[in-house]
Amino acid sequence: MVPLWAYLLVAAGLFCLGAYGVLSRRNAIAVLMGIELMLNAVNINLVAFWRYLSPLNMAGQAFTAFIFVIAAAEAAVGLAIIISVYRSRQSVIVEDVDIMKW
Amino acid sequence: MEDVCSINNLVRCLLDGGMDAGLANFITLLLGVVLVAALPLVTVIFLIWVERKVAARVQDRIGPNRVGPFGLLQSVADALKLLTKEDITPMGADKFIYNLAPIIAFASIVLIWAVIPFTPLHIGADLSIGILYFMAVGSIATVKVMVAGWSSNNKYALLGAFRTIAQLLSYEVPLVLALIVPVMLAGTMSMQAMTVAQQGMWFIFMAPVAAVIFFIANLAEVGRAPFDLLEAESEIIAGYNIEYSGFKFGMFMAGEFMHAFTVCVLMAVIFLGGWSGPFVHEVPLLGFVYLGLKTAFVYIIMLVLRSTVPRVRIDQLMAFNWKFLVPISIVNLLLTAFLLYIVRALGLAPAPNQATDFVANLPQTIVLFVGNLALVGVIVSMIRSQGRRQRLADEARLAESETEEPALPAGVPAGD
Amino acid sequence: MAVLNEWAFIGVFFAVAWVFPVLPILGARILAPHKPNPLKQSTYECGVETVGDTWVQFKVQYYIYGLVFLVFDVEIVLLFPWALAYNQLDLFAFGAGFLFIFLLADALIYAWRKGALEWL
Amino acid sequence: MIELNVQTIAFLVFALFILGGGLGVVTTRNLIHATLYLILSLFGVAGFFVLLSAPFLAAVQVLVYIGAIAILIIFAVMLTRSMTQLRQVYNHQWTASAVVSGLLFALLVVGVILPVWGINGAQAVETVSEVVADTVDLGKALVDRNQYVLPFEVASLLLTAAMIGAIVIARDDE
Repeated sequence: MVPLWAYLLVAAGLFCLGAYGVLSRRNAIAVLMGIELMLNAVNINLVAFWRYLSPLNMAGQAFTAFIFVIAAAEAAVGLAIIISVYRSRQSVIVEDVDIMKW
Repeated sequence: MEDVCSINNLVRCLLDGGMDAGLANFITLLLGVVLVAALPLVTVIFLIWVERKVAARVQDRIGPNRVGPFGLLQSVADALKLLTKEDITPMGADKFIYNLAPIIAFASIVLIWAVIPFTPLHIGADLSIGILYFMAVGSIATVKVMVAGWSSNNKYALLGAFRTIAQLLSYEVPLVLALIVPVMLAGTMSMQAMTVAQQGMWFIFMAPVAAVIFFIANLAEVGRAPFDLLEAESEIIAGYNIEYSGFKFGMFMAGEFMHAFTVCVLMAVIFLGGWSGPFVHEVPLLGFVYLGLKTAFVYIIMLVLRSTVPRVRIDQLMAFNWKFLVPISIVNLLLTAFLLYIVRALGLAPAPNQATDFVANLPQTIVLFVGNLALVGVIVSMIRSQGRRQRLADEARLAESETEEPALPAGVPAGD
Repeated sequence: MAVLNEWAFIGVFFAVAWVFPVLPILGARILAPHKPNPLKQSTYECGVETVGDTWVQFKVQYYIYGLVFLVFDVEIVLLFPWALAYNQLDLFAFGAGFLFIFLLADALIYAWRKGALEWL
Repeated sequence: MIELNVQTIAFLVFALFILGGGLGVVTTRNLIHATLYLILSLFGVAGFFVLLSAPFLAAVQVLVYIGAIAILIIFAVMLTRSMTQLRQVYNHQWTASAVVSGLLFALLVVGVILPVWGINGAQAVETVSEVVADTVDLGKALVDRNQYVLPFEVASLLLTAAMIGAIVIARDDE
C-alpha cells in the first residue's frame, strides 16, 4: 500500500493551498472555497490516520462524517451571509466589508 | 465447461494461453467494462423507437414505420443525420466547458450501470455501497446542467439550468429518503445482496409507499412528464441545452433516454427483485430475461404516463415535492422503522437461514403492507378533506366575486 | 485485495466511460460541415437581438432551495449507516435514530411555516 | 522504495487531481472555473477515501460536496454577480500569505510528517492491518450510547440551526 506519509504530504499541501486562498483572495466566495479545501485536507488526514493506525476504532470515520456536517453548515450560513452582504453593500469584496473593524 | 471460454472464466483461458497474469486480469477487466458500458448504448437506440411507437399508439398514430422493418432503424437514421449536422458554438461561450458538458451528461449515466446486477453471476462491480454509488453518480447530473447552462452564455439557458437544478435538487430528497427503506429491510447497500435479499419477497410488497415515492421522484429526476419542465418549450425555449446542436445535442438527448431507462432498471433491482425468478440459479442467464421483463414493465408505465399526463407548473412542482412527497417519505421512514422493530420484537421476522423463503417472509410482509395501507388511507383522507376545504373556499369566493366583477379563476399565479 | 478489485473496475469504468460520448462527437467534427458566421453564432433568443448581460439577477429563492436540499442531503446520508445496521441495534439506538429524524422533520416544518418553500 | 502498482498509480492520479484542483481554486480569476477546479479537487479526495477503504465516506463526499455544496457555491456566485467584479484577484497581502503558506507547508513536511511518520520516522507504520471496520460498524458507533450518539444528535441540531439561520439571513426583508 501507499505509505502513510504520502497521504499526509498531499493533505498538508492541500491545507496550505487552502490557507493561501483564504489569506489572499479578495472575493468572499473564493475565501469560502479556500476554507472548504482546508476542511478536506483535515478529512484526508483523519481517514488516513484511521486506516493506518486504528482501522477498527470508528473515531476517524465518525469525525469525518461530522466534518461533512460542519462543512455543510458552514457553507450554508457563510454563503447566506455573503448574499446578504451583497444585497446591502453591492459588493462581495472582503475589504469593502470592514465596518466592524473599528 | 472445461473447453468453453466465456466471460466467466476468461482469466483462466488467457492464462492457459500463456499470458502474463496482470495483463490477463486487465484485459478481462477492460472487456467487462466495455460490455457493461455497451449494453445501455445499444439499448438506447432501440428505446427511442419503443418510446416513439408507444407515444404514437396512445395518440392514435402509427409512429416510425419507414426506415427498416416496423421503422426499427429510425433511430439509426436519426443518429446518422445528427452526425452530419453542423456543430455551432455560440459566441461568448466558454469553449472547453461547453464541450465538456455533453460528455459529462452521457458518461455520468453510463457509469450507473457499473453496479447493476444482471444475473446471479454477472455484475460489473458489486460495491458494498452500491446504492450510494448510483446516488453519488446521479448527483453529477446537477453539475452537468449547471455547466451546460452557464457556458452557453445565453440567458434562457442559464434560467433553464437554474430551474432544472432546483427541480433535481428538490426531488433528490424524497428519492434518498425512500431508498433508506430498502436499505433498512435488506441490511445491505450492495445491489447484488439487495437482489438476493428479495428472493423470498420483493420489497415492493413490503414497502409499496417507498416504491411509489421512488418512482415519482425518479420521474422528476429524469425530467419525464408530468415533470418535464426542463424542456418546456413554451416557457423557457428549451432549457439548459438550448445552444447545443449537432451531436452534442444528441448526447444530451441520448443521455436523457438512457437515464429514464436506467432508473427503470434500478426500480426493478431495488423493489421488484432484480434477476430473481424461478430456476434462476440453475440457468443464470434467465436472470437477465427476468430483469429485462421487470424493467420493461416499469418502462411501459413511464411511457404511458408520459403520453397521458399534462405538465405541471413549476410552483406546483415544488409544492408537490416539499409539502407532499418529503413529509410522506419522512413519515414512511419512521413508520417502517417502527414496524420493523415491532416485527423483530414479536419474533415475526424470518430466521437468517430462511431469509430467502417465501413463507417465512409472509408475517413480516403482511405487517409492513398493512402499515403502508394505513398510511395511504390517512394520506388519502387528508387530501380529500383538504380538497373539500379548497373547493368550498373557491366556491365562496366565486359567489362573492360574481356580484362585483368577473374574476380570474382561483389559484392562477402571477407568473415569475 | 478483493474489495479493491471491484473499485478497480469502477476506476477503469471512469476512465473508459467518457470515450463513448467523445468518439461520435469527434466523428461529427470530421463529417459535419463547418461554416461559421457571426449571425449563426449569435446567442439564440428566438431571433430577437440579445439585450444586456447574460448575468441577469436571479431570485434568492433558488439559493434557498439549494440550502434546504444541502441540509436534508447531509442529514439523510448520515442516516444510511444507521439504516444499514438497523437489524443489529437495540432500543436506545432505535430511539436515537428517531430523534434524529424528528429534528429533520423539525427543520422541514420550520422552513414550511416560514414560507421558505414557496415558489414566489 | 514504493513499488509501482495499481494502487500507487491511482494514488498519484488522485493526488494530481487534489493538488492541481486546489491550485486552480486559489489562482483562477473566473469563479465558475474555480468551482469546477474545486469539484475536481473534491473528487480526488473521494478517490483517496476509496483507496483508504472508506467507500461510504467517498460516496458521501461526492453526494454532499459535489452534488450540494459546489452547486450552492455556484448559486451564490450567480446571485452576487461575482463574475462582474473580476478586476483584481488578490488583495495587497498576497505575497505575504504566499510566503506564510509556503513556510507552513515546509514546516509541516520537514518538521512533522517526515520525522514522525516518514520512512525512518519515529512512528513509521510498518504493517497495515487488513481488517477494516465497515459501514455497518460506523452505523453502530454513531448511535451507540458509549460512543458517538451525542455528537450524532448534535450534528442534526446543528444542521437544523444552520438551515434556520441561513434562511433568515438570505431571505429578502419583508
